[in-house]
Amino acid sequence: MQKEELRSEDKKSSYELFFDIPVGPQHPALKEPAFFKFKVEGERVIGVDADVSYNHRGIEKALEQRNYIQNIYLIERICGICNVAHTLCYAQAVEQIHGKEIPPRANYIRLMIEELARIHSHTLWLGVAAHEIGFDTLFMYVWRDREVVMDLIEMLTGNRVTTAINTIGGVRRDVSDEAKYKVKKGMDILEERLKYYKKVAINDPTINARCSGVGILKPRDAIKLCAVGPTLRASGIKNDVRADDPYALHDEVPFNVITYDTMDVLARVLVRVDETLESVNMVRYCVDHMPSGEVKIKLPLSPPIGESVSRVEAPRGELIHYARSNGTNKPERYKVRTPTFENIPSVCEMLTSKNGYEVNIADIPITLASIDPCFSCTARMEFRDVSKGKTWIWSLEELKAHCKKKGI
Amino acid sequence: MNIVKWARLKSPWLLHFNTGACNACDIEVLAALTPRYDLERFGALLKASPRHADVLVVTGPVTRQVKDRLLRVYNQMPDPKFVVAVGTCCISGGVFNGCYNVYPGLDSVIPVDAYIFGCPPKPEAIINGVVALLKKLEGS
Amino acid sequence: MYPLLELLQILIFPGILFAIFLAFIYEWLDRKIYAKFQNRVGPLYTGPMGILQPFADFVKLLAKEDIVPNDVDKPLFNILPIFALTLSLTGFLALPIISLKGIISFNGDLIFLIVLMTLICIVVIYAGVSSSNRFSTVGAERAALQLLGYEIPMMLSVVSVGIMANSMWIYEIVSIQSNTFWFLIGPGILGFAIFIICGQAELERIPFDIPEAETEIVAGWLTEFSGRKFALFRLTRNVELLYLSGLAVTLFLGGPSGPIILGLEPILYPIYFLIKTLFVLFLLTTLRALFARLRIDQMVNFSWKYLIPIAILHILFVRVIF
Amino acid sequence: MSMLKEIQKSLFKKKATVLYPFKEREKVHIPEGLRGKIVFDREKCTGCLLCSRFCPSGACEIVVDEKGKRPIFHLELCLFCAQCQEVCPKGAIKLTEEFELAAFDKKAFTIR
Amino acid sequence: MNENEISEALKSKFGNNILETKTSKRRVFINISTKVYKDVIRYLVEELGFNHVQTITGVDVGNFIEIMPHLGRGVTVTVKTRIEKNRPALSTITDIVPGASVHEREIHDILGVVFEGHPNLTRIILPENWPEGVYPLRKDYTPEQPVPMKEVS
Repeated sequence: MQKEELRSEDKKSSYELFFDIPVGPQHPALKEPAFFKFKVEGERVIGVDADVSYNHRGIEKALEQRNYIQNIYLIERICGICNVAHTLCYAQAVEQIHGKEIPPRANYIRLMIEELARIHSHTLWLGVAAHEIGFDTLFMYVWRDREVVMDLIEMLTGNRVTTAINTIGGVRRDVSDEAKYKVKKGMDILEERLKYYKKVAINDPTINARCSGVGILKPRDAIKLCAVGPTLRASGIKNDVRADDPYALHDEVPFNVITYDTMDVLARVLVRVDETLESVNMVRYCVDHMPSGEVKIKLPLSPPIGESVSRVEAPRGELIHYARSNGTNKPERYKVRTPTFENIPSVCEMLTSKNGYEVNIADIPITLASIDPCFSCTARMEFRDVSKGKTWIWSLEELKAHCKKKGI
Repeated sequence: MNIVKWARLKSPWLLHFNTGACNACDIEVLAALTPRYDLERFGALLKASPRHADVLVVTGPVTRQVKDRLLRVYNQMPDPKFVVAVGTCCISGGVFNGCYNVYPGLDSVIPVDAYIFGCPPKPEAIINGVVALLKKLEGS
Repeated sequence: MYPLLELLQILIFPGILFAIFLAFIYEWLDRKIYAKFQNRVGPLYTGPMGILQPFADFVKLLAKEDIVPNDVDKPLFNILPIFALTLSLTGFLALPIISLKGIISFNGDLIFLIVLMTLICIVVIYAGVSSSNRFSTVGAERAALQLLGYEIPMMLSVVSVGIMANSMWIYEIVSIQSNTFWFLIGPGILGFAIFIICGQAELERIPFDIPEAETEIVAGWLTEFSGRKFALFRLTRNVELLYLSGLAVTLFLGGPSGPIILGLEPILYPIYFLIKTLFVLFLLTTLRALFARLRIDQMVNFSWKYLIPIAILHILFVRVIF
Repeated sequence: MSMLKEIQKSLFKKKATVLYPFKEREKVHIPEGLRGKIVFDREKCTGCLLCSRFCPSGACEIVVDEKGKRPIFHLELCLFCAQCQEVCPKGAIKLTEEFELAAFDKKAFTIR
Repeated sequence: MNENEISEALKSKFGNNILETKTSKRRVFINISTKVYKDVIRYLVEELGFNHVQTITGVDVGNFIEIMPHLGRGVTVTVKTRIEKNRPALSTITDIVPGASVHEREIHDILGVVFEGHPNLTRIILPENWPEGVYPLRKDYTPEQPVPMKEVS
């Protein structure tokens, strides 16, 4: 029925040829198996349809079948890039059920690693964004300098990406004085380079041409569609879990919440670069003020009966875990909601042309990238944008049949 | 050595396919192309279209939904083609072993030529794996 | 003349074989310089310094399976790669290398060269359309739009040279330049800049790689080509790179001319030609490393708002002087 | 034109690349405590099975040999999380810094 | 507005329909009866300004399914309500907060709860070929791995 309506409308404007442009599951712009189907008219995008079921692995069920220690490592594999945020959130949720506080040194180490991971994630994103707009030189430079922070993480935790540092009741490795010195030295290099990249992002004519005025998300829509993280802050709304709901030691370590109000992709770039600079300062503060003492307390394997909600500001935005225990060594229910899941309605809004706001095919990759999508986090999402009250879904076969009939 | 075989060894073009990974292996595969590691030294380029590629680099556990697409991409690649499984999840399902939506390993879906262990492997380990694959082909 | 010698010239030096050989070397150089700009090393283990890398790529692609998808336009799909290569090689033959005259040389051959360049782009459009893949179609669409953008300023800049030399014959243009060398250092520099920018667009390299933008439309019009056909298209690109930098040298940098010792012209001329084309190649690669990809509407805007007016003013200016 | 300056600089800068597998092996960043291939010391093992109980992916398989129960580590399942090393009361399990783990056989790395 | 003020405000507004409240640092858990579910959410969103739906959790607790929207940006208010497992239906809150749509669809997928009035309650996260009527996060579902392919087509 809907298809017929579509066709009748098609006849009215027979000079327009509608295309489906599939993006994903294997597509150079998305390194992840999400699937976006764009309805385009020439170069103009008029509808979008997303499917993220490719990455659904059934983690939440698996969490109910393993004990609390095993779950740390399963939680870590929800997302490789924000694994620190996930384990931190998990550890906090379980500690809340236990009702125990962890030693301050452990908190400092957690925060330091979290901020290092944020630097790693944001620089990674900056490089990928440069790659999306075809700026390979910048991509290479950013990733070259990112190796500094990767080496630091590897030195502190034993693996470049998957840190496995947080555990229930503290952290698994202590930080030596030599390591602290190296961290500070690395931060100096990074700060200089990041300031340079900020200059490039503001001044470079082609970056400006590609990023400013693209992917607009108005503050009202952002609130309505529950956007989180840098996507929300780039729309000019001051919101950060670290400030609103401080965890670990975020009420002690000073930092600024960065907002920009141009609402476009360039604002998201600048929010992330500035946040990285903030993180550099926070890591320095942690290194300077780290108290001595234990890094771990021993907690029983089975927490008491209870429930808790734990929130963490992951690099991509607010991350929330809900845990419910039943007194055994396995959780009764563990729910994970990741930032990308919350941001997908917003990105679909950004990618639909309407009322004088035009979206080009060429803008798709950078706009998609601008929310820093992490579908492995999300793994559970499909969105069907309703353009003019109809869903635009055609399979390839239908499209072909249609084209044949029209003699195209 | 005959010239065709030599050319094949010297120009392995990669196609990266993520079958539902946690992104850790993906960023390490991407990192292997960046200045510090520079896979282009071996003539490897990351290609976008399956029609141009020789080596399929797969990361992540194979989920139910992605299996058909993986097969389609695999069939779209021109012969001769090689498959490299990167990371524990891809090799055997790893931590997702027993999940209702995950196949136990890539080799249960398509034939695999080389395995690179690690969770995620260091970019050096990936380079080492690619070089090992090329060496093996040289010998065969 | 001697027909055998001419045949040798066409086939071997400085003809087709030399062009293909040089095209491989140029791709290697392009990749190496690009890598150097990015602080990497680029191809390294294929031959000394990786110099055989493009050749290895070519041979490998030739030996790969050649897939012809079901719903392509088969005759077009099969013939176009050969057609593209032929066009670019023909263009190369018209460039003066061992003497001030190209192998193909006649009065008005400059126009012939411009037509050849446009034809290559039209082949690209056909290639995209014939694959009947959605990405290819979008790529072809973009290639057509881009053609509208860069073709006119490019022609205007070429014509400005013709006005300066008062001839449309490459032989005359080059000989005038070899007597006086004020073409680039004088009023020609603007035309040279326009030609380089448009050349970058013709070659579909960053910032104008819009028709084959990897992150947007996979490989654009090239998406469905595999094996042999893809190899030929890649070779076409390389020969075109060589041909365009050669043309820039011929028109603006005095072609193969330079200080000569009498009697050694056949050796010195190609050396000068190579040195000058390497300079142009370096410029092209720098441009490629310096920018992000533009959007198609931005590219066309840029061309019509800035390039074309500047090119027209340049022509008026040149006309007034000469 | 800050980008132009940067690429000019990198034209004369030393390469960032480590020519890893053939040369410059010593330049590879291998910090102390890198989580790589597992080494197992049969002498120290008492067969307490804690490693198997806490292994998140079931990489520790328990078998019985002449001296009693012991684990076998299947690296194709291993996450290199070092949880087994952490829980082992006798220090029989250790993760070494060896990271070059490429093979043509899925079962190539089974630590006995 | 601190945690206790929120629970007091809710109690004075809805009286007996608030079954139980529990507060801890920046967390409020309230148990409500199903019939005032939508009114409580509307009150929280429109009057008290908790306009951000963090997520909606669904838990299988024996004969009931517990649905818990988590609201707010600073303080997190968790509203709990129970519906019967045999006839799992609840009114939607997407008309109040459009961002909640995706979470409701997720719950529909994994627990089989029908949200009445939802504009587009279709499959989100499960694969296309997943059998209808099988809900993986219900306690009675026992997972099994998919069978490997025998040969490559």
